[in-house]
Amino acid sequence: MKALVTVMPKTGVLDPQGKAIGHALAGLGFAGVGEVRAGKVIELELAETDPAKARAAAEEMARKLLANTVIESFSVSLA
Amino acid sequence: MKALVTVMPKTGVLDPQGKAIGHALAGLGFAGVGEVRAGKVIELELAETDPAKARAAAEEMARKLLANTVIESFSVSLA
Amino acid sequence: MKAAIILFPGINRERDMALALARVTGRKPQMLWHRDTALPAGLDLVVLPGGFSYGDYLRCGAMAAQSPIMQAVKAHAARGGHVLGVCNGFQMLTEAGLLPGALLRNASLRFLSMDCQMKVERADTAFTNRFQRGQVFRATMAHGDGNYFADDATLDRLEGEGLVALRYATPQGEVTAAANRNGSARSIAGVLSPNLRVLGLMPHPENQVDPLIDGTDGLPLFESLAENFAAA
Amino acid sequence: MTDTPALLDPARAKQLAAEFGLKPDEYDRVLAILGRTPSLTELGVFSVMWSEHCSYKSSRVWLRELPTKAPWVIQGPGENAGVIDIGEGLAAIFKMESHNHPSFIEPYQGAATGVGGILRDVFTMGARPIANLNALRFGTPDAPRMKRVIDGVVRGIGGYGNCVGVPTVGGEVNFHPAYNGNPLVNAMTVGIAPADRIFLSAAAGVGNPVVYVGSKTGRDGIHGATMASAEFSADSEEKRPTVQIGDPFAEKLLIEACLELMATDAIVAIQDMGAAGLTSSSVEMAGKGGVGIELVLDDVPQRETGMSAYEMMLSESQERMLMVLKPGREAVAEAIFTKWELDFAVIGHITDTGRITIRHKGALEADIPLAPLESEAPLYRRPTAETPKLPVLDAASVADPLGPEAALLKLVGSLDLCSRRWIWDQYDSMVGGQTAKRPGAADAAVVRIEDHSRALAMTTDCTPRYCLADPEAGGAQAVAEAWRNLTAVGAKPLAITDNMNFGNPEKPEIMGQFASAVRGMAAACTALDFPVVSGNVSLYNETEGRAILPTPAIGGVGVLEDVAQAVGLALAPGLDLVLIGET
Ligand SMILES: Nc1ncnc2c1ncn2[C@@H]1O[C@H](COP(=O)(O)OP(=O)(O)O)[C@@H](O)[C@H]1O
Repeated sequence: MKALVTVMPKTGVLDPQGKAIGHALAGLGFAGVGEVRAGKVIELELAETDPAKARAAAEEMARKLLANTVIESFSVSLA
Repeated sequence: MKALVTVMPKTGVLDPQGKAIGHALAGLGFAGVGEVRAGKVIELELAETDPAKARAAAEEMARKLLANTVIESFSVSLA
Repeated sequence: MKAAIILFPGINRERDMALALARVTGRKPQMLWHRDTALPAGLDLVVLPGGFSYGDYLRCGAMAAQSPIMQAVKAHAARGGHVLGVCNGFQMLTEAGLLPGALLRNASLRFLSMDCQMKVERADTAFTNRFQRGQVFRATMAHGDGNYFADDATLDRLEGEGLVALRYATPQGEVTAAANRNGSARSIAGVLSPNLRVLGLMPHPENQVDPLIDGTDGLPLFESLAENFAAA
Repeated sequence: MTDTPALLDPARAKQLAAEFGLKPDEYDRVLAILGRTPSLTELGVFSVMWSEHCSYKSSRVWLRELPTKAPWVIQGPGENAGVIDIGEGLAAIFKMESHNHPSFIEPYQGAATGVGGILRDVFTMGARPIANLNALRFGTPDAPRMKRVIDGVVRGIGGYGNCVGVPTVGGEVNFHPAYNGNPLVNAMTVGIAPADRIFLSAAAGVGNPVVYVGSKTGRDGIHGATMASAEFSADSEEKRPTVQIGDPFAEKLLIEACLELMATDAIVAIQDMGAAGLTSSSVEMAGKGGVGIELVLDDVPQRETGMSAYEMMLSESQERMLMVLKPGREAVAEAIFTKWELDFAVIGHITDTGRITIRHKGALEADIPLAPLESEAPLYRRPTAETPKLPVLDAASVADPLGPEAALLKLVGSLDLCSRRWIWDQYDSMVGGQTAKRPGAADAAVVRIEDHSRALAMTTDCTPRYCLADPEAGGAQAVAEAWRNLTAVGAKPLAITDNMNFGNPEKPEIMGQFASAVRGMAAACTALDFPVVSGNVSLYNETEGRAILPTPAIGGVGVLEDVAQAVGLALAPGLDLVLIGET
């Protein structure tokens, strides 16, 4: 089964990339764009078929490697 | 309303980052991890309140700036 | 001084670092492999060099920080051993939890390759005692992710405990926003562990150790280490 | 074992041949060589080997005029890169190569993979790369897409070079509307090897294993070599799926692994898989060695499922090499590549048949005699038209509307002369710890050789508007400028590499520019004892029928016996200024 780990900068952490994207969108003439945040998504193909176990495994991977919890928060979804 | 633009390498396009993450997860002892693909997610705070219009706007932003459609595909979801 | 440099896949300033260490000790440091699980006995200094370990994919230093040898490096640090992390090595130290904070993307979102000036905030450590406190020295910076970040409480603690080793400054020693090219919090270029034995910094003093190449501004850092471990 | 592959239907084959870029008479030669209709894989092999990019069919007759010899030349054109003796038992190995078309389609990846490709050409010969340079031509920044192209190309060059840890120490940039739809990205790598340990590509030893190393093969860049030989048109957008992605991390591992294996005596021959990947590397290695080669594609490391023989032979996936090993050395080699976390596979062996045979899933997919594939390759002496000479201007009759002060300001602020700092501030020019003169510091970059006091000086030069006005003088001037830039830092100029970027060679005026530029370069090289040891040709640089300026980019290399002699351009206070030469 597939797990999707989404990693976003924590609130309060500087997000230069998000800020730059916001600027660039305004420059392209897109109006009504407020805050922009840029994060990562990692798609994992897992052999595990039990959803609870797959989720637990993906969370473990996120804590150990995929996210740096000093600056990032993560969420896991299954597909 | 919030729009989430997820940008992934197109199928068939080499994803060096995903490849390296897959290696590292295996090195950490995580078993049963198949293909890993790494993408970006951009969270946009939009003034628009109509879901259809918000989606259309986010898609336009993705095509114009957020995704490099030569090598990446994108999807939009609203929250 | 018995020094060793750890080789991770993708690092690329290990030769520069070896040359700098050889210059002050007269012999090449040992090169260790990331898959090793133990350090040789009696090491004075472990160096995590610069480069792009694992291509800087995911986060700079994140995958290297999980290497088998990092357990041994942590144990070495816990025993009071000295560790120097430069650039990618600094990123590995934060990722491994040996130093606080994190290195974010440069504020300009561009790779920055240029000279910078650093002001020495502490001259009473094994890394810096050949400098004067407040002295400014020049070094190469070459990184895409050198924007030091920590939350305010952590930054206050670092400053309170005197663990900020180096700050970006003008050649005259003023700490200004313009001199802080990558956008680091409080212009921090280098951070120490509480026992002052682990140092991480973004710029590359190992590129300024030879008068024929680019001057010797960085040499005092290596001379400090050599002098500190002269007996060994 | 059947002895013919599955052949294409004759009508279909003819149509496909045209789609793959083979002219009707070229296709007739294919039929004559094979004595039958080709299989799909065979047609693919012929079309890439006979593309302009791989066969140099329009340029070869002219390139022969370039002087390529000197006592210090160890290897001239014809191998992956040129090799010169620089003293103290050392050789400098260098080459320049274009990645123009891919860089317009996807600027970051196009430029990045250009750097990756030229690095492989150099380390494949046994050298550790010590410096990268580049020569860039862009359109005017306000032209459509051009800002993105400029930004992407510069980032791509930096992104790849910085990551592999080879300092980018110099280059040049011009802007001109002629490049609006066809920018030029020429990348140069210089490496150092022991002069007696140069690795060549000629295969030998019947039965010897053919080994694939590096990254896996995907469907990237299929028909990239033929794309590089085609003009741009509005439907270039459709060719996008052929874009390749660079993985500089894999390249760094490949450099270290190859150099480690080269320190043993396991390698007979080695070649990188560049344009036309497995096809050109296997055909060239076997062809040069006068042997045959049999490939079994089942064992090719594959990134995607269900790849056909045709796709594997034409894939341009990056960061791959092909080697012929001595018998029994597979295990030694495999251990090294496994340590560096790279793929390793034995995918065939050397035969005595003089043919390339390709098998996949038990079926014969291609069986081509190698000698005629090379000897019958098309070679054109295309018609040339001389560039008309412009009238000589009388300096006294030229008005001076600005006055010297305003004119100076205008010059200093012009696109072609303004500071390039924003570019080199993104390139790591110091990694390696040997860069004595970095960008901006001198007329040529100077990099010392580790553990030696000697140093190399390097520069790239060309002034395309001179070449447009007078291709012969422009070609000579580019060589002379490279020579002067090397001399100016205190180096003895030794040799050059070149990158000939021109429009459609089927137009006589373009072929005329090419021939004249070569003539000028040859004259200057001869006069200066400054031979050409490697180079690259990029033709069909046109958009909707409009050609770029003729751009023969020159990469020059010289040696300094002691890096302490290197001279920069920073003026010290209190010195006199001396002007040499006639103004
Ligand atoms: N694309 C580039 N990459 C790296 N360095 C460059 C590039 N373009 C120009 N430079 C550097 O900028 C400086 C000035 O370039 P240029 O004006 O072309 O020099 P010159 O006219 O002296 O040959 C040189 O040191 C050159 O190496």
